[in-house]
Amino acid sequence: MDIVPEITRESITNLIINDKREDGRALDEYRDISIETNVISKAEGSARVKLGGTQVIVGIKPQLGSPFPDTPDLGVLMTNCEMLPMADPTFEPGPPSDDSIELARVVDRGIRESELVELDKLCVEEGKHVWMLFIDLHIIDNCGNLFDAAELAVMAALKSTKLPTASIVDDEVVLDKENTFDLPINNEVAMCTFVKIGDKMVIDPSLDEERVASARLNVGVTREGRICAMQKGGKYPLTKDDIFTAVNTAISKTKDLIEYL
Amino acid sequence: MDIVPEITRESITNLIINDKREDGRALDEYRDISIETNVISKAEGSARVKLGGTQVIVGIKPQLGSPFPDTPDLGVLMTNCEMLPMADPTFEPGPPSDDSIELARVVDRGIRESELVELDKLCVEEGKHVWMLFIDLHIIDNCGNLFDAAELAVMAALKSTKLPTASIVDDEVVLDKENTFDLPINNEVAMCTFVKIGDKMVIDPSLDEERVASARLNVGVTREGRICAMQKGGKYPLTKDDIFTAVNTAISKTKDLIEYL
Amino acid sequence: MDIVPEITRESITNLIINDKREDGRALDEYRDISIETNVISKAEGSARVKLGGTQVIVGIKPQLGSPFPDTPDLGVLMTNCEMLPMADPTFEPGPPSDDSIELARVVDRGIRESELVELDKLCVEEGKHVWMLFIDLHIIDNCGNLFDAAELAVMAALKSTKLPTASIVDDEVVLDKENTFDLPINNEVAMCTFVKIGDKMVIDPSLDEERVASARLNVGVTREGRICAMQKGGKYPLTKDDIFTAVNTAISKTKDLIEYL
Amino acid sequence: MSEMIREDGRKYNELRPIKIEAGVLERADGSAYLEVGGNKILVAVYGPRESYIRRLLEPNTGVIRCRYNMAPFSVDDRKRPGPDRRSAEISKITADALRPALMLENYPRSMVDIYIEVIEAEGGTRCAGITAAAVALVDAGVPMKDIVVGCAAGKVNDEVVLDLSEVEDKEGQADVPIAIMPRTGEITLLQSDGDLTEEEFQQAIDLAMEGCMKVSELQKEALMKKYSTE
Amino acid sequence: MSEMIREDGRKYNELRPIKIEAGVLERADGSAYLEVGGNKILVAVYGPRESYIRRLLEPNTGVIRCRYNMAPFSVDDRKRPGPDRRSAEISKITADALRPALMLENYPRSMVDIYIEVIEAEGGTRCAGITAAAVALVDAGVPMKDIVVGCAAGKVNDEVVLDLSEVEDKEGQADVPIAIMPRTGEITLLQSDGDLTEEEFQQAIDLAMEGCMKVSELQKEALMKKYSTE
Amino acid sequence: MSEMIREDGRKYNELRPIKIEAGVLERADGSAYLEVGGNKILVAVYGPRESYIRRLLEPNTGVIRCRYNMAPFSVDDRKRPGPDRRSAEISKITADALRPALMLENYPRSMVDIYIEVIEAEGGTRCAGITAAAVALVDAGVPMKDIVVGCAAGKVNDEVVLDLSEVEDKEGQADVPIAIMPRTGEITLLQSDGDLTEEEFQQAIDLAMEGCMKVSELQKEALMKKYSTE
Repeated sequence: MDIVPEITRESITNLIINDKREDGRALDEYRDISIETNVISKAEGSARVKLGGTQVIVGIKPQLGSPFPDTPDLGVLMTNCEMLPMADPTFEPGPPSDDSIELARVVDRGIRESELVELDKLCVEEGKHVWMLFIDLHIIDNCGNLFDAAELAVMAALKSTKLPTASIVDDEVVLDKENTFDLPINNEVAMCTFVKIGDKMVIDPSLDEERVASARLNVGVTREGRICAMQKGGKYPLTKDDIFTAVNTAISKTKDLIEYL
Repeated sequence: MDIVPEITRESITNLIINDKREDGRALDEYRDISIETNVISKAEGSARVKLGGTQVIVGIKPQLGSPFPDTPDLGVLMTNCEMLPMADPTFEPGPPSDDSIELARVVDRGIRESELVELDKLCVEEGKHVWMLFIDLHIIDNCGNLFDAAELAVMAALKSTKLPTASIVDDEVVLDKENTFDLPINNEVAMCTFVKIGDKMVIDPSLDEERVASARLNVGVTREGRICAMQKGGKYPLTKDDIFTAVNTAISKTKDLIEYL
Repeated sequence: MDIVPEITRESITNLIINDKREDGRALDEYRDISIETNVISKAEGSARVKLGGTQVIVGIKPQLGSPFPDTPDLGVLMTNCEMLPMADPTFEPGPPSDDSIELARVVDRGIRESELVELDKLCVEEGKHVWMLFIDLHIIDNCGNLFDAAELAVMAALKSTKLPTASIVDDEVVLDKENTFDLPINNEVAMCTFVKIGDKMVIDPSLDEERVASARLNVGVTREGRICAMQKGGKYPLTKDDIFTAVNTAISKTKDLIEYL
Repeated sequence: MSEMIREDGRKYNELRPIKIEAGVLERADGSAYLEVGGNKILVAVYGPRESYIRRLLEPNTGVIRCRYNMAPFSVDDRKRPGPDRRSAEISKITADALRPALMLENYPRSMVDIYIEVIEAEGGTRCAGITAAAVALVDAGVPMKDIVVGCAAGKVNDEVVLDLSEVEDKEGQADVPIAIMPRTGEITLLQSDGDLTEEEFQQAIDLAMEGCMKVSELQKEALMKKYSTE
Repeated sequence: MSEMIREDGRKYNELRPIKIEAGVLERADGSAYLEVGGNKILVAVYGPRESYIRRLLEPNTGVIRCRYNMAPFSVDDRKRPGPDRRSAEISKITADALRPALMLENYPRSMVDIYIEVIEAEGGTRCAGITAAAVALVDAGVPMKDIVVGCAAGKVNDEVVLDLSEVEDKEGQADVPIAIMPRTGEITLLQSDGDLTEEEFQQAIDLAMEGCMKVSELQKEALMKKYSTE
Repeated sequence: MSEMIREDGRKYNELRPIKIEAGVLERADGSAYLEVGGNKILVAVYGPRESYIRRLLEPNTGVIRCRYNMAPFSVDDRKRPGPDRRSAEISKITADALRPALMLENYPRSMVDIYIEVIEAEGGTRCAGITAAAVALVDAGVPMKDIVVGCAAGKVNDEVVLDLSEVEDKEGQADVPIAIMPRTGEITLLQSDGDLTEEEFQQAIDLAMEGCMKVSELQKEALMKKYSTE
């Protein structure tokens, strides 16, 4: 159990009532962001994102596989998340926790629903061979707001991904690792996450802000400002106004985030 | 642990010594039985059985698969049971308990050993493609005697099952879901379960009767009155007389049960 | 937890300081060894080894399978170990413990690194069909020094293994179980295990000696006296001298062990 | 909003036929059965009760645990039994959706277990599960300040419509399931998949909230029917 | 009963050759080894002892736990290590078969662990395991009021015969394994697979009980041999 | 020793380029990052702290738990997430390698958790993990009597050489990873895979110990850099 001392709760809440935050940020201000790509030589795509103290590494590995029967000409994306026990004293070794599954699925939804990876170009032979992209999210330091850091890292890693050329020779797939091609991507997406503290919606929450918050809202937005993914979390409700305000803010903030890519 | 208060034990036992039961039934009398079939539109066969307060749902899903190497021309039956935690406060979520495995295996034995499904008619192409029938037992309310309810439900669901026509075209299996055929069945089976309380063998036990019983006996009998499956359970022994008496009763009682199908 | 009474610790340590042992052996003396082969009729190779009270059974089962992509013309060895709960009051049922995995891997390393099984002769059709040998180690009685007993048993079982002749007919593998051939083996290996008690390196430790020891050293040596596998275990360090002395002893002792095969 | 008629003949703001029944199981402390379109959902509630899983309990309040599960035969291609990633996520957000309405302060160190079984699935099972679970919680006598209710809106053929069917969900452009506490209109569940402009999103929320209010009436009817016949 | 001679030359009421040895392991509190036909079974018993698995313990009596396991190399096609559904069922009914003979009232909160390892399997391992386990329990000094013994009858070529071999089990029409407490003749294990008339079933039970009584003598001999040589 | 130049241009007793950094994570009590050749290793340490896994704790001393894990993207062919047999073994011997240097007598019933993540692997990850873990332990302020350090020697083309690269490991004849406490030269980890004469083995140990002493200096530099900038 991750208990927050009452005094922390009070001090954070009082600050936010007055539109202030522990680290001096405005309520709609992000922490420092840094993005590095191609950080793993053995991965076909990779990125490391720092969002304040939060750190996430993503590696992309392609594998040839069979398409799903109902989409015989489309490649496949698989998003996995490991909340490593190194990242947080409360994370446990073992199979993915429910939090970890939710993170992977929400981040994946942003990528998938914005249809930014051109899956039809990942088909090698219809009905038989398609590229499967394994997107592995490695959470290594949790200082709050894993969602936005993870979405940025996945987006950056996808943009850095190069696949070997595949062709069919005598009914078998032949790979040419010398001649690679950029993973075809035709959009960009970023996620903007809010928590509710008092009656304010606060952007890019720190860990302590997450702990004292009553609710969470993730908003995934594409380059064109269209909403592609949302998820409410947390033990308490949100009002319609909370949500509409947050969505409006998210549409402008994600433009800034996409600049980093 | 499921502890029975001593007073319940005594009252039930005293009644049965006098050939009486809590709910007024005779020692060899079943509770009310209702059977509905085709309760799941998406399943190729299905049934819901109520036996007193006990409720069981069975769905049958076929899948094309490879035959076992030693029976290349026979279809395959797979019986699974989930004792859902909704059914009883002592059932836990998670992989099947030993009780759940035993239930599935005993029910399956009744079906399998009576050879009522004509497995040779489930062969699509010898050695390559056969129908595998997944028989999924969903226990939703446990008021005692799951065995007999489950066997009735499986039997009813099998009798309601319709399979798509399969044919081989250009070395591949082609399914025609418009033209279905009845699962070929050439027998019927029912299970009759007893518990021993005091020195009496009591049919169709209620939950409290199960809890105070010293032993259990399942007897599976075919339409022709032949014994196809038996299983003793429970912490205490049975005498040869207990068993012979029970078998004799079971042969007549299962005739009544089969009437319901 | 397996706690050793302080008095046991003292008495064993005092004996060893004086170059003596509980059971009268010299510090570099093995307990009685017996090896039986072909103890399991249904296994293609098998052996039972007793080393003092320690007992191990090994069975070898071949299966046709696909080769690894990077070694398309080599057979495959798979070594598994079950430290059965029957063998020791502290062993638990369930998936292999870390100790069990280490034992399997160290024993396997002795076999694998000495390259004694001629894996190229286990290829049936390059890139398609090779023999996979499952080496299953069953630990049934743990009275200390499982490593040496297990390595002897695996070695003996391999030497007793006979495989059916496999040929390719019409693109399919046909097995001739009447005509078997000896598993091709071109070397022998034995393992010699030491524990450190006080400042002495003691060979073939009993269970109590293992419990009071500060460290463990396994040394795998081939028939020609070459070192093919080593592993240090235990909570305390060894000196370079400890290790060099042990290796020297192991080279001579393993010659004796290999005589038993 | 358009006058378009949908594939199954519904208007844009029309729900599929719904049937709710309270108290359908004997052993459970509370239960409910719900059909909406082709969905068939069964919910059982146990508790507040003791639990041996101590690390889940809290000293100052009762807690809830939710398990959403699909029967292997509930879908066209048999589903393997047991939890998968999708059901883990739905279980989590369903617990989040129901929790705000529960008043468990007087039940420290106790647990309420909510078991949602999808017997047959035809689009919209998560909202249907929440709706049925709220009825089962009332049936179990768990103290609540409101009866949570779920409903989805979505986008099909560029139109915002209510309560997507399975076909509409597959072929549509977006799905926005929500749950609310009808007394205050507060939102306890919100997801959005697919492509929406800000305006469409707002329309979807408004439409889904209307849908929730309609379903809420059916929840109350089901409960009244149960209590009046008792 | 017929005069037919069986595939392996036995008469209808003839057991396969049996060898039983008590006390074959050093570490275990009790142990036994049993061969019958091609079966090779090893059993170890630990306890009554403490256990950290508290939820299995009972305040007024000792409890037993039984694990039936087949070695990967015990069958023609290698078996994956670890429990499967068949071994879970056999473990459960084996515990039920042995429990009635045990007197553990003086060992509250303690556990007796019975580990049955099938080293090689050739038909009839569950009865062989029970027979060997009872010997190992005596060897461990666990207080018992009787030595449980198992044996099967079955139906092959329309004849009721004793102690099916692997081939007879596969080709036969029915198998009826039982276990009894020989002093009272009470039945502690009973299964029946296959096709039997009521009369055939009664014949099978009678024949299996006769078989049990014969095996019971061999159990006692094995124990006497162990104790006389000690 | 020969004058041979190795595939990557190194001399027989030359290490690959190494970079060590202490204190690279915010949440962990201590952390370190290490690159050697193409290996990238990240280590976090938590503790000494309480643990709910009571059966691992000891009444008279703190204990350590070590988890060595490879990222799915750290190798050419994606590795499935989660522990496998190789990582279980390395975790065990890494704990054994580090434990002798720790002084946890004043921390009874507490646990030190060491998490080693291989972000990218290129031969020699177990020694690199131990080296980095020791730095992270210092960074966490865990009391130690020495800073354990790991390095491997091996045999390639019949020559004993230091610190095998991935290619040398695959094509080479033997690999001998060790770890030592540099103050006393005591050996806390030793494995040997492959084919070695007694003399070659002794050469390998001597060479690996020399390597350890060089790496030990780099560990100290990394720590000094961290402390001097603080």
